Amino acid sequence: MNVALRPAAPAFDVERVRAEFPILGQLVRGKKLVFLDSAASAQKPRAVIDAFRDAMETQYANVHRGLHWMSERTTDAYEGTRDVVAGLINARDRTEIVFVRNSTEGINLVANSYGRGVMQPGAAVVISEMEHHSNLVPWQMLRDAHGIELRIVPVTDTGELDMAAFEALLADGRVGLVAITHMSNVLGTYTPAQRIMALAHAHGAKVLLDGSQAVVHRRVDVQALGCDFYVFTGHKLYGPTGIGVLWAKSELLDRMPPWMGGGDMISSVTWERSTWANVPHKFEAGTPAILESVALAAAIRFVQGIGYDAIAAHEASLTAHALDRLAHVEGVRVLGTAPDRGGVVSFTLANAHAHDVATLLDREGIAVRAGNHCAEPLMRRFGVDSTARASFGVYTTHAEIDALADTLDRVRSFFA
Amino acid sequence: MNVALRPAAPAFDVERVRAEFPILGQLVRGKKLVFLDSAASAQKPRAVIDAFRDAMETQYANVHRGLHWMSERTTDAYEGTRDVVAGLINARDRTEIVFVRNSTEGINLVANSYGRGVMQPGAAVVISEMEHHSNLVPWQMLRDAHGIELRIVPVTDTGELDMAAFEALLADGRVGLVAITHMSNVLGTYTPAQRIMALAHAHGAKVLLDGSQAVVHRRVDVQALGCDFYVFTGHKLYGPTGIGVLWAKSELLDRMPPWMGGGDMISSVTWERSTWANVPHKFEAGTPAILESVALAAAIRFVQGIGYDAIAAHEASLTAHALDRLAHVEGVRVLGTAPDRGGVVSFTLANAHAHDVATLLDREGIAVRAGNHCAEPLMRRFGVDSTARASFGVYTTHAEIDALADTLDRVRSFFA
Amino acid sequence: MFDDVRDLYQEVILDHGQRPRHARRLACYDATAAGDNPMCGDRVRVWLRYAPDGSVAEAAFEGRGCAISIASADLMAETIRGRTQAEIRRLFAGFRATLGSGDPAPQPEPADRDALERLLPLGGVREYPSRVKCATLAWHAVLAALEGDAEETSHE
Amino acid sequence: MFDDVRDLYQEVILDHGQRPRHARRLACYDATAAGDNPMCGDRVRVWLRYAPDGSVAEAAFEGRGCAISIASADLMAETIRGRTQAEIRRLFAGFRATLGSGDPAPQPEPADRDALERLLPLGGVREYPSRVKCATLAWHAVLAALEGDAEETSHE
Ligand SMILES: Cc1ncc(COP(=O)(O)O)c(C=O)c1O
Ligand SMILES: Cc1ncc(COP(=O)(O)O)c(C=O)c1O
Repeated sequence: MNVALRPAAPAFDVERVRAEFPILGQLVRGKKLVFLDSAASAQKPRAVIDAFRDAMETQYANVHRGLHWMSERTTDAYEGTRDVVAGLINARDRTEIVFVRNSTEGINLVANSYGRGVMQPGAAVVISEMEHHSNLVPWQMLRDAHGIELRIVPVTDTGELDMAAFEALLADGRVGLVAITHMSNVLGTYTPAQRIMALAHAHGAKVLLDGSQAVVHRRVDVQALGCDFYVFTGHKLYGPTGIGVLWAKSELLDRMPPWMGGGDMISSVTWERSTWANVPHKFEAGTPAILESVALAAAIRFVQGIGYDAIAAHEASLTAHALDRLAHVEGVRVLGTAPDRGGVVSFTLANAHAHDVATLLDREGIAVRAGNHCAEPLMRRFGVDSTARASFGVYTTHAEIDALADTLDRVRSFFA
Repeated sequence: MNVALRPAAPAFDVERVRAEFPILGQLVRGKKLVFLDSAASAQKPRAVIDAFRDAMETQYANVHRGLHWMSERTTDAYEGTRDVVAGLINARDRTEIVFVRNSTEGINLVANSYGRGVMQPGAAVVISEMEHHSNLVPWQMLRDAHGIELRIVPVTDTGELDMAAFEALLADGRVGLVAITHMSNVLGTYTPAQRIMALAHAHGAKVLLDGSQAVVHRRVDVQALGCDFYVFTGHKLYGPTGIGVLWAKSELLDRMPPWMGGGDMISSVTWERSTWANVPHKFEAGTPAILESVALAAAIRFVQGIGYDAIAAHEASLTAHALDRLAHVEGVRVLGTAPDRGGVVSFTLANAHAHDVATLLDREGIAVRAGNHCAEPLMRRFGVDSTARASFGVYTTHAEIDALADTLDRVRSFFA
Repeated sequence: MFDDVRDLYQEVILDHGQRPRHARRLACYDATAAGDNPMCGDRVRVWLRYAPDGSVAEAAFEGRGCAISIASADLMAETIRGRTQAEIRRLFAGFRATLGSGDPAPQPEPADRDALERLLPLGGVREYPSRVKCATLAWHAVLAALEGDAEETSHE
Repeated sequence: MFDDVRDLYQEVILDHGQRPRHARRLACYDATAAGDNPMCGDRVRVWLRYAPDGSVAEAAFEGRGCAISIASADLMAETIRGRTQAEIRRLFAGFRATLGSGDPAPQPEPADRDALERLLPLGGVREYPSRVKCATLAWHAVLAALEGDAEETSHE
């Protein structure tokens, strides 16, 4: 292999990145915080903290409503975030970006508006065995309320989608929508988006990708992916809570009825009948998450400033290191061995319950999550009640992973 | 009148209050900002700005999920806000507090969950002619989707509810729910909550009060009011965007099915059937507005620190002053003359459209809102297309109202 | 006071805003359409009568709205007279450029220079993004009418 | 390392967590109920057999969960034996006080002192609000069983 042909590795200095996150200097129980729970929610860089403050100190009013300076400027900022998001995921048009509270709401919006408003009873929705409850329960509710059939793609022992089974589920042509995670929050597996799209579209089904995890770790291009809906959530992308994104193709958004009613989503209101504003405002009832939109733009710019190439390379290296170190801790079993994976590793430890593991790690300042990770069916699939999960962000270091592995070894002896 | 019998006026120093709001020092178009658009959204005190920063810098993780220190502390803070809100409105139980995005979502939740899940087709919902679109469109959508009849209480020339008509609308006993604003965002009118409750309950109807405006200006006690549902929104109460509150009596929340599905709102998930978490978590799907809950608690403590007695007295004085000053500006017509009103004044100016008025005021740094204020039917009722609206907050001064009146006088000559 | 507001409310706008020349229904018309700006409640309806060559022989409007939207509707009715559909589109593109919205200004066609000059006073709304909609509402309605679009047109 | 964790994972907890004495189904029982902690996936089911005087003659449980929830269930089964429903409620109130949840501790009844002493090692969860639920799960299930409540009990 010719080294000269490799593109220069982007300059990535984890210590410089860490310096942007004030919280990482905190002590927890007297120990340095080792935050390995970013997949649940990521910490916030200075840019996001400042964006909140600056908005509240210098430029704030309600949007879309005032004709005064503060309102005009705040509206510019709020609407400007649509352009920033459209740039992030390469949407064709800024009006395809709908702001929601989080991924969960984005999926509920699709289930209620597209599901009840466009899909006919008798049609089927395909999800997978590795879905987060947020991409599962809304479809169960749609099934029960609207007579939709729910079909489940099984997961293989390696923690990947069973693509043959997937194809079989599509065969009768009754599937209207496939709603699948783009990256599993438990296994770390990236699903094969291109093949999903090809098969689903060949059988006349639309595809929703749950990008809650995926967009954190790799560049997402909705046009290249070819999907029909994409959702993600701000707080996992180093951004604020209270805001998430639903992207969908214009022609779908246009056909979808509004879901919530209220201010800002109407065109005109009479007692007999109201008419709706254009997309995307049709789906944004009431005062939106104004401050959060400003902070989300700051988070996205922060991520773009580092660059997805650098992020993906850093996290691939962390994940490889983690898998290697954990493989050498006696009694540790890692769930899933998919080769295409992001910075999330779930594991069990023999003789110790995941909660006890998490509590002992916490005593050393190491934050991991333990439980079913809002993925009960997947837990059942792998025959476990719960796992511990370490997940990595731009600020995670190899030394932190060493601390995890070393401490796990001692946890093992504690419960031996 | 014996002065000694008057209770001592609470110490209220508007300049000290203003010092808490950094944005009020901003210049707009080279002029000092005169922010008279608080009813659309209020500015944020230092305490709220700091709450956001402190959370992100020292104590942040996802809630309800981790067993680690950051998550435990963040969960304490998030859940602690429920107690703060329960204290604010005197809820009987903290679990009666449901966090939503804003008032609009709170009302949509009731319309979808109580409306579709508990009310039977053929039942009626009563709203009034002075509702904000957010307390109107969701009921229209319920009407169209679920066969509910919608009945409208007319508004009198003084801008009050026509209580005789209200009683007549209840007479046939088919009304399941009355959804009425507690204070009009256009007229400033406080509706007679006690009488509404007595009549509605006598006819077997539940009552939802839209407290979006009311809770900003006066102490609210849901038990004393006797209502069944109460909603309000954080950003008007000097708090963050992205969070609002639905309060409802426990026995109602218990009977209501969940609306959105996802993480955190389930008890267990199997393919066949999921079961729901207890109230209030049943209604809080996905990662909630964590940072916003912390900031909302700070906003509420700020308001309580000033005290509702002082706030109500200050705003009553401002409103009286505004009505007096505007009465002396030629061509100004104020909408509504209800004696019981909060700090909101809507008006038209002869020969000048409200938008032009707002633009000219803005040139002098004075921010008012112009338009239909998300209340088209009410505009029609008063025979206008739009009005200008000045609205007051804890930081509003008498001098600012003078500036408004003086400038309006010049606007009049400009368009004469 | 308000002196610096004259850039926005120039005499011609105050004049046409308060005394529009073309604010009426046409009894005989070939096309009509309405425009609606839900955010601020402005509404306008335009009527068009065509000449045998397809150009606009007469244009008129009825509307409610601010001085800027009424003045803009009035100046629109005045400037589109005698122009074909393609010419009106081109003129609107030039006008939007004046407002700082739409694509940046190309060199105006000689035939449009006078008309754009006439519309220039509306350029003051540049600074007020939400008022730009007031200035373009009638134009959107005209485009809808030209296309024979029966539906209400929406704001931009 | 982990020395300071001994306040939470005392020997008795590790011991009962790993080798519970009462982890089995009762073949003959008068009451049973399950408890479920959705946030962490812990589950427990308890079985009770009553004595003729209505006190608990025997208690047993099956569950999955962490060391703390298993140890707590086991100690619960041990300490409620021989007690009436009212006595068990009182004991649970005392136990919750130990955990820093529920109402503040009243002076314990002399009859409860030994049992509360036995449960004291679980007091270390005080510091871990989410682990308090692990320690109380089996107790909630027992209360449900005593009430003949067929439904699953929920976490606190
Ligand atoms: C009376 C009233 N109800 C409801 C709302 C809607 O509040 P939000 O936009 O925060 O949902 C408002 C404010 O916009 C209001 O004034
Ligand atoms: C794959 C996946 N989908 C959906 C969600 C839900 O995100 P949120 O809780 O922000 O709605 C999460 C995270 O919790 C996730 O990891």
